[in-house]
Amino acid sequence: MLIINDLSIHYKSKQGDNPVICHLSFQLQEGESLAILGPSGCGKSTLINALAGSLAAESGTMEFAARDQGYPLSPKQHKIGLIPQNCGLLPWKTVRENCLLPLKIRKEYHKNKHTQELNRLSKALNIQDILNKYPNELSGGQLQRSAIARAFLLEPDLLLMDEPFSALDEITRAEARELFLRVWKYQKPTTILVTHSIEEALYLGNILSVMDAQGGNIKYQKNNPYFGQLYPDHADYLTAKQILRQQLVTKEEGMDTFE
Amino acid sequence: MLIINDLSIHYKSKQGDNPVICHLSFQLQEGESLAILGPSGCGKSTLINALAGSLAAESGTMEFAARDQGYPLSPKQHKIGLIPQNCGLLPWKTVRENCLLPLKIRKEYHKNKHTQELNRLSKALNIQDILNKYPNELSGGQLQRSAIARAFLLEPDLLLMDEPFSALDEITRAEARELFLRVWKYQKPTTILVTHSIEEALYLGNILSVMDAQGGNIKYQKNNPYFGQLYPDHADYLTAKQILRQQLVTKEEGMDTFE
Amino acid sequence: KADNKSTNTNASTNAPKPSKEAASENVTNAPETTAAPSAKTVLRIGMMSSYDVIPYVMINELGLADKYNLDLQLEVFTSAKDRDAAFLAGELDGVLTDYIGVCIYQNADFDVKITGITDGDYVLVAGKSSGITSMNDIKGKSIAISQNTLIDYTLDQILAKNSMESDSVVKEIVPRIPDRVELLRNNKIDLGLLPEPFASIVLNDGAVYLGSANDIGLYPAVSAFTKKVLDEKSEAVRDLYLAYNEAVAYINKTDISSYEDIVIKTVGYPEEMKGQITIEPFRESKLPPREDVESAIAWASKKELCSSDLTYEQMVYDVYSK
Amino acid sequence: MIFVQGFLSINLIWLIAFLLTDTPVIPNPLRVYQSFAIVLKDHMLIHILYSLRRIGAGLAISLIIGVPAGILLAYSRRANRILYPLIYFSYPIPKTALLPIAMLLLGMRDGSKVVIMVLVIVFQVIVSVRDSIQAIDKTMYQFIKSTGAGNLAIIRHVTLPAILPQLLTSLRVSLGAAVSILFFVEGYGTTYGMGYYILDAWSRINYIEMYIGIITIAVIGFLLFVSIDYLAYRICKWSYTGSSL
Amino acid sequence: MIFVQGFLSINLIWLIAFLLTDTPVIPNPLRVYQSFAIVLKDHMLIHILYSLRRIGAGLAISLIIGVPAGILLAYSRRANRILYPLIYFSYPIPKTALLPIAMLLLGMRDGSKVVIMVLVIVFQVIVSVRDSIQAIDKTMYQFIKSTGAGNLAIIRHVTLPAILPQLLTSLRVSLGAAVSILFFVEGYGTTYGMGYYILDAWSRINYIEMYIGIITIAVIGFLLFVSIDYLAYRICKWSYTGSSL
Ligand SMILES: Nc1ncnc2c1ncn2[C@@H]1O[C@H](COP(=O)(O)OP(=O)(O)OP(=O)(O)O)[C@@H](O)[C@H]1O
Ligand SMILES: Nc1ncnc2c1ncn2[C@@H]1O[C@H](COP(=O)(O)OP(=O)(O)OP(=O)(O)O)[C@@H](O)[C@H]1O
Ligand SMILES: [Mg+2]
Ligand SMILES: [Mg+2]
Repeated sequence: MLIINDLSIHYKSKQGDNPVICHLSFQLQEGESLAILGPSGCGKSTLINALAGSLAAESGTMEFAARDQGYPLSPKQHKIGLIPQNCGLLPWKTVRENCLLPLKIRKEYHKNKHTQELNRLSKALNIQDILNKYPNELSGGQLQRSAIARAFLLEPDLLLMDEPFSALDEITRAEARELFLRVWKYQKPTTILVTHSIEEALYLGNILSVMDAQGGNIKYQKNNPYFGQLYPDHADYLTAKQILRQQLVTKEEGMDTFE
Repeated sequence: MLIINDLSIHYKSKQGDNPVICHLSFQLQEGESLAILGPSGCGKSTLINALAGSLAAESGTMEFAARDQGYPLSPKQHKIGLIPQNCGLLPWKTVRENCLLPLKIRKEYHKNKHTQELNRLSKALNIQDILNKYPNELSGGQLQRSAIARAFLLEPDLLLMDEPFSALDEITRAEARELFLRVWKYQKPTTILVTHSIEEALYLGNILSVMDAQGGNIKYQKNNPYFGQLYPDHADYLTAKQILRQQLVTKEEGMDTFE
Repeated sequence: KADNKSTNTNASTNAPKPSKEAASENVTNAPETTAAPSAKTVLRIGMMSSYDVIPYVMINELGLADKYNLDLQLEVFTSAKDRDAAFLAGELDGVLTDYIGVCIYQNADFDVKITGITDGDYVLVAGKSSGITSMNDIKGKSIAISQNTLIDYTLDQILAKNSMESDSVVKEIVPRIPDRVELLRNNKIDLGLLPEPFASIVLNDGAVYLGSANDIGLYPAVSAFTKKVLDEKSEAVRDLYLAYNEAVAYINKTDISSYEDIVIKTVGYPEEMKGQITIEPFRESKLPPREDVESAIAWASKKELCSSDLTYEQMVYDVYSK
Repeated sequence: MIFVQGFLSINLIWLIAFLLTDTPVIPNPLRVYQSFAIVLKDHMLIHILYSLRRIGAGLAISLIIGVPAGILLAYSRRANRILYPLIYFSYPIPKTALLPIAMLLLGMRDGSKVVIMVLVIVFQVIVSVRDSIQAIDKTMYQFIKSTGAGNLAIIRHVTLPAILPQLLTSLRVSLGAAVSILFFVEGYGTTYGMGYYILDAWSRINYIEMYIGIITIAVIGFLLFVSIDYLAYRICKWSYTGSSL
Repeated sequence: MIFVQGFLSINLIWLIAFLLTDTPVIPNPLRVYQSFAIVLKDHMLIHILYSLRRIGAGLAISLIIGVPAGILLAYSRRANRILYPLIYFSYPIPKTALLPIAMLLLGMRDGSKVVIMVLVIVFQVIVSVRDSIQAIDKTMYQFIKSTGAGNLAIIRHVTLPAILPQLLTSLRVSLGAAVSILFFVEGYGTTYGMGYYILDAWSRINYIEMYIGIITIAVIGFLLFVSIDYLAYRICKWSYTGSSL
């Protein structure tokens, strides 16, 4: 179970403090998948980075319990799988080395098992041919697929995905979504998925939430009955989509600024 | 008019030559908007970079005529607006400086006119508040919107957009698409748009094409009757989407690799 | 002990070996060595490669060091500052230096005593194309010297002997002697006050001889040891001077051809000068005359290099006194 | 503040060394500072100004030659073919051994001094400019090329800002080298400059004055270093932003 | 090939200089090469080995001290508070002026020689390691932190690879400095080493031998430089890929 309590995150810069997330609190049961939508620049990546331990919080607590490991949430204690928005592959390691790095750092690397597993994943993501290439030789979508393979290979307890499928073509994206669902069903990691696609959120999140444009709070949260269902012809599905879209519209800016 | 003739592009690396585009030829009339779809890693960004003059072609010619300027296509001769896949903002310049840089380099900068124009664009893209920030202080979507503003500000003859809206939430994306249509209708730049969204291609391209997974050739090309129409309830629209999706599926990999 | 071989100046193998018997014949006072022959006393002497060094090298070459049961290590330095640094650091027992050097040591509370004299001349020369032919022409001309050294002192003495002030020539500081030679040869400077072998080199080249330290009876170079070493190894130091005198006797009596290669290598004459080198007779080691030392103290104290209270007795030490 | 800290810690080390050893080589720091006042009348300021002028000239000329040479070497294949072997061959030559040549060609005054200094520093600048250009991420050039920027515009807008941090590092390192070499070139043909001051004191075995000279150089160097840091902070503003990690 | 080119171009410059001036300071290069054979019997190889050993020891110790110190300085706020002023204060001190102290503590053999060399080089290494770490893109750390990597793992997987290109640059620059300083430290307490060889020839006004020594140093330095370049090419493979621009 993930418990975020009164979390505040600022960016310090010369022009002064920039408070991005103010007093955010929410909970997520173990093994649930939360899809977060939100206007660009609202603080989704900031939240993901804070959960991943790469950004220090101003105040507040983040607690996580899985497989009887204790809180507070910490990358040292817990197995966190991260797909950052910029993919975050280290340029001096090949894709294969990048994928195995988290395992090696956690000293959980078993040659046989993980070679096999990586092969399976890279086949599913169609990146077998680029495993020995360096990141600067890859296309945007190839980078993203490598980051996905790396996160899934770790079999994490907490899976954080920041727009993981944004640079993929529709076919590859559909395959990657299926892959995620299979991984999720099998390993049941507690998941937070940041996405800009409402359809994707409805397909991959069993809880949906929308982040506020200012203050980084969750302004809408709902269980999702359409989780895992592709193109349901339920009439309510379109309504749900419409509601989410409306939640994304912020007061200040709307179609009317188009003048 | 843009004429690509027998274009081949290789990446040289230690493991040997990697031919990405082989003998590609196509033409685009002046003022048309070509939407390119294609599987991830097929060579779309490579083509865009070659057209933008930042990647040398192995062989073949690229010619462009607009406003009576002569060929061959060259960034020195022609005004090329580029939105690279990684946004390509220089980290040591603020967003404002980045936006004005192409104008200053082309010695076309008029303080009054362009300040006003940039204000209009940044209002439409909702980036007024970040104009004085440096790129490393921005979110993914903010970076992308800055790159869009920069390209549109230049009023280019040839507009090259590599997945320009991929990191934007649905509302912002819709606004940005509208902005593009308005810019396009007003300035009529010859446009090439790379996108992974079939809907986006149908909305923003008056010609649609799909790139082959291997060899970087255009395997499907068609005029688009639905250009500029949002959610047409034409039955043929769904068929057109279906056809494009089928074109994207490559032989080797399909749903069946999901085992 | 193993590395003394690398620092002892050894004659090259193709040089004719000076006969040891010849040297032994001159021995009048057999050394009264009390230490066992196996325990040789180590004496480390720092020096700059120059003419004064010849007798010291010959001590090793003639086997006199063994005879006196000495392990004489001659350390050659390329700069006086490095030599002084090593001396102060206790890496050396003694040095070949000069009056002014000892004044400076004394001023730094570093108790160094003059224990003997060494021989070397400093020749005032004028550049070939400087137009200077005699001492009368040198007023206002430039000369390359080092500052606060015996060269500086000797120059002032020569000038005084010719009734000129110290500032009647323009003194340019050039620390390395080879550079002074080069400036002189290329007419960038008018005068030089040079030791051997540089004096011979420029004179061969057409430079004009104007005078020398020895001409005016000045022999400012000395050998010196720290008081500490003199107290601890007094016998060894005395033996060294006995050996020195024997080497000097050998040099003065023997034709230069039998040890010319050693001289060339030690002093650094160019190979081309082989056969033209002349050796002035060396003097036996003794304490320097009181007037000379006191005159040097007076000069040094005027330059604020030492206090004027320094006395002859503080400066010298008679190794034969004990 | 930082200054005081560094100053005190060095002096502490010095004092301990003084107490542990007992030779004139390491004098009592307190005695050195006592003598400071007496020595200040030795035209210390003039010495400092002379040295600063030489360092300034040496650094400026090295940058003026080294930065364009480094850029040329990194970008032009032809220049690289000609200059690369020349530079790699001349770099290891001990420049101080060229003193006789420098003296004969340029005299014993500031000409030869600055030339020797430049010969020592300019290669460091060239090598580090070239290396840092080669380390620039290639994607940095993609956009600027599409604007039709010429070589000069690319250098101005991409190359120079990208290598600026490393250039400042190189400036720091060169400053250190310039101070060292001062010590060599002020040994001849001058009676002014901090190098002369220290060498003169050393040759007189006046370790008190020698340490006064060393401390003065250290203080000046420290101030120059801190100015470079401040400069870096001002110029490379962008790299200090968004660094909450 | 490169070697031959550099060699020839230097010699061409030299020959022109010889023809233009007429002083023994610039001898005829042809005469120098003629004398090479005669001089080789002067145990040149031993001289080279002695110098290489000193350079090797100096560089190795400087890296062993400098890299961790630079890393500490860049990452630890506390270490920075203590070391920053100390380093900025000691860097400009002319290290050669510390020779008396070095000799006092370590004698006049290789101990003091290597220490002086290390004192000169180690600050360059520290400063450039610190600066290059500060220039690392902050986003590089984001992923590795999420894996729960400790400080050592971060240094191993992110810091060291990221600064490696600059570290090699720093090694090149330091190599140049080490060769220069050789020339100073081999002036005392030894009769072997290239520095001694050149100084000895210089003091005997034997310019032929002096130039033979200088050329030998240049050739050795060149070879070391090329090895570093080759090393860079092998180790930093990733930065040479995808560079079709
Ligand atoms: N390193 C940084 N320094 C300062 N401000 C930052 C930094 N990173 C992000 N910001 C600011 O914080 C806010 C939130 O950024 P964040 O990246 O979390 O947005 P996001 O929700 O992920 O947006 P997007 O959907 O565009 O990726 C933005 O306004 C951004 O300008
Ligand atoms: N710098 C490079 N060096 C070597 N190979 C490269 C380089 N950049 C791209 N490639 C390879 O060229 C192919 C085409 O890359 P490109 O970036 O054009 O793909 P793309 O169509 O834009 O894909 P995506 O939709 O994922 O962005 C890929 O297989 C990629 O691995
Ligand atoms: Mg984001
Ligand atoms: Mg792409």
